[in-house]
Amino acid sequence: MSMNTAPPAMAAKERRWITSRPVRRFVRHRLAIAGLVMISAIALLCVVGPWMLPHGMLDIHIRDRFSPPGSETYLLGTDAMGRDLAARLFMAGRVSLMVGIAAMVLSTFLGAVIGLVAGYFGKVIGTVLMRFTDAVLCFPQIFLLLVLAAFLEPNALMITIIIALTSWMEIARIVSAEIRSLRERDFVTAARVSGASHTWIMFRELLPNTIGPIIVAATLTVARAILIEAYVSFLGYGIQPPLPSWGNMLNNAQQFLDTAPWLAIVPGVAITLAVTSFNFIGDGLRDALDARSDLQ
Amino acid sequence: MLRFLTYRLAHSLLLLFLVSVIGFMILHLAPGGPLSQFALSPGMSQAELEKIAERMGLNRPLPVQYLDWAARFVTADWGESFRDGRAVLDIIFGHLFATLLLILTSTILSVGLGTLVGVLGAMRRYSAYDYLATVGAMVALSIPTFWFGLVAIYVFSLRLGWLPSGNMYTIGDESFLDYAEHLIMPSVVLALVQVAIWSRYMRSSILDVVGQDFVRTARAKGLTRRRVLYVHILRNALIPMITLTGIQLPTLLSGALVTETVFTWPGIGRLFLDSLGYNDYPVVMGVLMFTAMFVLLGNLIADLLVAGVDPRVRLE
Amino acid sequence: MSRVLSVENLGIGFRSEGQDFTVVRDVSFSLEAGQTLALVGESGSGKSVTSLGIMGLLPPPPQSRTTGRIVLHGGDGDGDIELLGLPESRMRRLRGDRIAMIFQEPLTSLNPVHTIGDQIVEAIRSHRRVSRAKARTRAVELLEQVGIPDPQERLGTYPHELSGGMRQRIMIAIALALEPDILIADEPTTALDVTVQAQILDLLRRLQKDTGMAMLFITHDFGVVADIADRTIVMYAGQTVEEGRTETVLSDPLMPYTIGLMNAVPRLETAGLKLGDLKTIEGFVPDPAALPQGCSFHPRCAYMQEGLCDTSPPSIEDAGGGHMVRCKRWRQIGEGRET
Amino acid sequence: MTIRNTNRMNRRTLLRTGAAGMTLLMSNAAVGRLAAQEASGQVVIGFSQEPTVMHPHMPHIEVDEGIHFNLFDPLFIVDTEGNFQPSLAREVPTVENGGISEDGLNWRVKLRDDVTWHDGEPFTAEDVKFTIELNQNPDFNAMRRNGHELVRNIRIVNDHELTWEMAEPFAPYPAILSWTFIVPAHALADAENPNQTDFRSNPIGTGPFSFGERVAGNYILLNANKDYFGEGPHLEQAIFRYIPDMTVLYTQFRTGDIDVIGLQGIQPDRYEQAQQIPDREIVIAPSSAVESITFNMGNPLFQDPEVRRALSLALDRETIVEALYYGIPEKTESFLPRESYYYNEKLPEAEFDPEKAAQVLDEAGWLPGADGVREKDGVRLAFKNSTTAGNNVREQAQQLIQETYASIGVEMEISNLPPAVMWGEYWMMSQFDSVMVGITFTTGPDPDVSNYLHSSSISAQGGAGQNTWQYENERVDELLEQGGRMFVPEKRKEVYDEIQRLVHEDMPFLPMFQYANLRGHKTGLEGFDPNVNVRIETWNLNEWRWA
Repeated sequence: MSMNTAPPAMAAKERRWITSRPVRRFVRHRLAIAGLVMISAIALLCVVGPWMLPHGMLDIHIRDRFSPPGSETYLLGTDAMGRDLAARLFMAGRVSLMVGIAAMVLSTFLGAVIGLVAGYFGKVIGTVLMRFTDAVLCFPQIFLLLVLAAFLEPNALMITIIIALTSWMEIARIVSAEIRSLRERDFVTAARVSGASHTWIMFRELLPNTIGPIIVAATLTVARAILIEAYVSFLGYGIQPPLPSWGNMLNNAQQFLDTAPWLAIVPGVAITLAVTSFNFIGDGLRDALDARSDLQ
Repeated sequence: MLRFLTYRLAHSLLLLFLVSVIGFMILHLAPGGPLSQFALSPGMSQAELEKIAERMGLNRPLPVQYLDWAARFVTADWGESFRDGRAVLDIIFGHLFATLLLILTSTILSVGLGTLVGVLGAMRRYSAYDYLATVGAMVALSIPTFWFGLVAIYVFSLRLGWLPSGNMYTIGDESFLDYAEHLIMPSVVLALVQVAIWSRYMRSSILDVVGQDFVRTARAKGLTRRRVLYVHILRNALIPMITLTGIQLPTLLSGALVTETVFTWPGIGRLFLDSLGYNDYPVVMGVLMFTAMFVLLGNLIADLLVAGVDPRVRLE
Repeated sequence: MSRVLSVENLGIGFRSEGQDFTVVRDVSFSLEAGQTLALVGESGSGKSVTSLGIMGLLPPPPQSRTTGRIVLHGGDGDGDIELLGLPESRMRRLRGDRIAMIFQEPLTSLNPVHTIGDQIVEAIRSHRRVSRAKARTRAVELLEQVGIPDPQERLGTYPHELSGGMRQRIMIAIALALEPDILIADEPTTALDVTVQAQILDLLRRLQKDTGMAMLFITHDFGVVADIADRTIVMYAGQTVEEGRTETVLSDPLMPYTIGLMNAVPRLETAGLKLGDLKTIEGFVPDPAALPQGCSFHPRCAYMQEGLCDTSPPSIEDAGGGHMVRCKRWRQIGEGRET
Repeated sequence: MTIRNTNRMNRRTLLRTGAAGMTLLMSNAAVGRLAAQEASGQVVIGFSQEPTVMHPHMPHIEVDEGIHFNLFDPLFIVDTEGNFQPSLAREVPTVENGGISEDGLNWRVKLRDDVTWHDGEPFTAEDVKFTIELNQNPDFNAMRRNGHELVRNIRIVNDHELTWEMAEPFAPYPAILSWTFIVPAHALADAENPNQTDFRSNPIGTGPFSFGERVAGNYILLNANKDYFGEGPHLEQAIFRYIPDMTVLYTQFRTGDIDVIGLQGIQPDRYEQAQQIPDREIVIAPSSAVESITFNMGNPLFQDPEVRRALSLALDRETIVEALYYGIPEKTESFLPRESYYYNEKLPEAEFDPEKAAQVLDEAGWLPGADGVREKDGVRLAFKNSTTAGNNVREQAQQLIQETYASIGVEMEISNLPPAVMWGEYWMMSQFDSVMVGITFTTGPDPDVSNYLHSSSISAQGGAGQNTWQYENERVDELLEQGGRMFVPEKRKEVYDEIQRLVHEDMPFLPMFQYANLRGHKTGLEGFDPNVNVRIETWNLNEWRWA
């Protein structure tokens, strides 16, 4: 029960009526559930899909190339080399989702550790780390990312690392701000007095208290990472063929835009659906985990 | 005020220094080099390439190269392009107009539309409209900009033939209409994400303000709804949006880069990508520094603006 | 003494996420010119919602619905006006003009980005066709009236530059700008220091005397009630649970909830001596969507009798001389006190 | 060297004017006046790369030469047939006409006396001397010194004649001179730093067009040089539009926003569609670049000739050319372009026979291992193949090859790199296993390929050159040295026929096809005549005109 519609004056006074728990709030969030269902379906298709199709993603059928969607054995048509687009789409989904999630894990880890250390130690270390974070934030992400991508050997791992290296800053800021506000709380003082080590306090006492915002930011990072992978691969700096990704499928599709538009439309829709799912989930999580969510 | 400015400038300078070090390291520590583009020219050899590298000063120790670069940078000499030998700053300024035109147009679009969508959403909270706007914004945030641009080109240029598929103007016809025609697709595509962001934040900012006591006071005074909205709610709700605009600058520039590449818009983003392709390090470095300065300056201006419109904020 | 406002069988409910619940039930009272009525209760008892209902500031249907009658009685030849169902445009014209309101948080009740001068002028000019200059002159008068030094200069200041007490004075000035018939004061002193509280109460009393307006004073603090109110209504869970002349209610409270509230007031004689006597009522105001069976106060009531209080809701009864009580055991409670 | 001492006009032009004799008799000044009267209209040329380097001797890429050809003139140029035609020189120096001594060591060049720079200064021998010396100047950031380094004792005989000596005979030097654009001494000689001159943004030449303006990232505008000494120009303006996206480029060609689509031109898959566009002519323009799979002979795997033979047998050139490149380029066996006088037509055609390839490997002792990949002495027959990331069609070819190779038990891993990495030390210092690349081996019309095939050109072994496959064959070395000193084409051809045969046999790389680009122009544009000997189609813009 929430008093969302109560007049503003009531909101604060009647908050105690709100008996919400994060899980219930999330479940009630229709979009979040839609997102969860959608992304599960996509993931399932990507895992199981390739086995259910008659063609492998690398099988070349030059004669059948540019078959439009729905032709004979090709569900979504074929590409410029006569490879089954559906098979490639699903395999590409694996790659893109994996890259997105791995980049999220890596950047979350990086951001959390930097934020934690910066927030906990404050003073010199904190200042240095946060200034560094600020400096990296000055670069528009795509610019920084392209510089890295242009000079490094492109493969899935490298792209993951590059994306992580350019998207940890937000989480670092969130975590360091949270930690700074938590640092002086009683339970931390108590832990310190009882002789707990810095590491213990940081990871066992402080980090769990910031997990809500981290989860929200991490979910949105997956969405962004998928978009970025797509863009970088589209430009040809990303994941390299024959390994398909949604982004590099678009790279190849660009030149056939007027003759075989499905090559561009199919992966684009897949990206949009996947990213939308993660954004919906992130929105739901924010509502569920963030007390101020009403206002977001 | 003065103290604030001094502090912020010092802070910005420190950040710029870090930015330059990070940029320089990435550019110069990475394998490959600026000369690889000449490798396949007839009659080229590694020995020739090394001679060119030496003449260009590319084989000196990195710190020396950095200091040399930095010493010139502070005197507004950002080096010369490896390609055409023009001053980097001139090249950047040469592309600035296109980028500014694009981002300003799309910002006006997105601020206008985003505010409208956000205000309506906040005013009719939980209505079908609000729900639709929320979902719409989330989907808009999820569509890959470059792909959206491609689809737009496919539909409006290739299929319908209504709009030009790229460039900023037709050579020989540089009329206002011609510019406008070229501007429509890129600015709309760039605005898509910005509208989504703006409307979301606007909605939440409005709800934030609507919930404040002074709005109730205003209504209790018997003001018209319109006056409450414009004089009391919007005025306050827009203040955080100024800060947001500053914070969103990097996103906007990233978006501009993507849009410029899809629509071959001759702006900074396009310049950056081209220079990257040709390993034109001085220009790449210059654009990196320029965007960072743009972002820092944008945020500073945003802070000053907030201080200007919000009497509670004192610059210290 | 003329009646300026009658509230009859007021009921207010909200709808949230498809669920309806009632927060004010069957509340009736009236306001007399020059008199003060106090509405007392804890947070969530429905007193603030009642005041917003009178002001017409509740969210529009279907998010909220209001039943009963609220009648603004005309003075100066105007007829009676039924406020419920009045179109917003007409209601707007009454707000601030005939009925004004001040709020609990002077810190946040003023718009931070406009000068106080503008905010006063705005109130005047939205109801009267007067020039800016005239409105400013009036604003200076008002500031003088509410006891603000250097009023001319204060017009150009922003709310955050003033203290809480000052800001509440500004709020009062705005409310009084058009000499309303009714002033609703929603916990106007709660957020202020004790010394400032007294000043503000003095000010309100003085202004009431000068203007003859009726005041609806909302508070949870019986100390304040004693200070200012002629009549008192105690509300709990959206209902009137006790009502009467202030002296009567204070000296002879019959509803256990009222007794509990009064015990929660630090009195001068107990302060510093027997702090242990300062009691609070256990528990919370119930969720309006899940009211307890029987008397809604019974889960927290010290006088609760099983089988009586938890079965059917009590009705309101006259304990003599217009002292109304909603409690099945008011007689026992009253007797207990006498013996 | 065959020399046709015609004016700088090709046969088509002569036929068109229908007054060949007249034209030849006309003084150059007359031609110039005629051009001035004629010049009308403009042409918009779309390039997918941006010309930025206006100084023709500073490091640049092929698109820049599209501008150089029009702003400047060399002493003589190469026509579409591979013949030199005089430009700033009155005649092409040869052994026959005494311009080059028998031993190739002494040169004498006579210049035209009717040429002025765009700024009105007269063109003299001083300019030629300056240009060659500029390319020798250690402080100057020259693109290539190759050939110029051998020039000694440049002597100015008079304003329009000069001589020099060569440190050693160097047959490709005429070819090098044919793209050595003469730059003005008066504008450049006084520069304190030859690398930082105003000339780079405001070039002055003698060419048919003068520099108008450049809007960076957008276009370059050239204006007709009405005093041009040669034919034309017939157009008032030429606009080089930079349109970085191939799809947009094609669209603008289709809609008529650009008149000519140049450089990489139209993508092969659009050939059929492009031919349907009304009022457009699509031209297949052969390029001298040859696409091949190259092997790094430093890798023990490729030192086994049987492996190279098997890989050649399993290379389906036919499908690559026909399906992926839509049959536009032609299969080739040689590294020399088909149009070259020195092209060896008798090379046996490579077969495609995967079964035979498997058999070859079986016989050579490469037997399938547990994972299906062949092994020999514990070495797996697995290697990487790299190319520039982002080249779609080439990536498709890689994938096709990968599939066939896999079918004979050879594992080819595709590992593509961004250009900056690919063409850096990875390529130059032979750090790759194998590469798919299109290379122009020749030096203009000259068949000298020492830079790519001589064992002294292996950069990875301290040499100077691009023998990145580390090919070493003593006989080839000998022949290359011999051919480099020969000035009589008929005799020289025998040497290069033999070199081509030997390399074809050794297979340090597998040539697949000679590139051909689809270019298009609006119907009514005359004079568009791609030249395989130069890198860009705007080499003869002075002859273009609207019908």
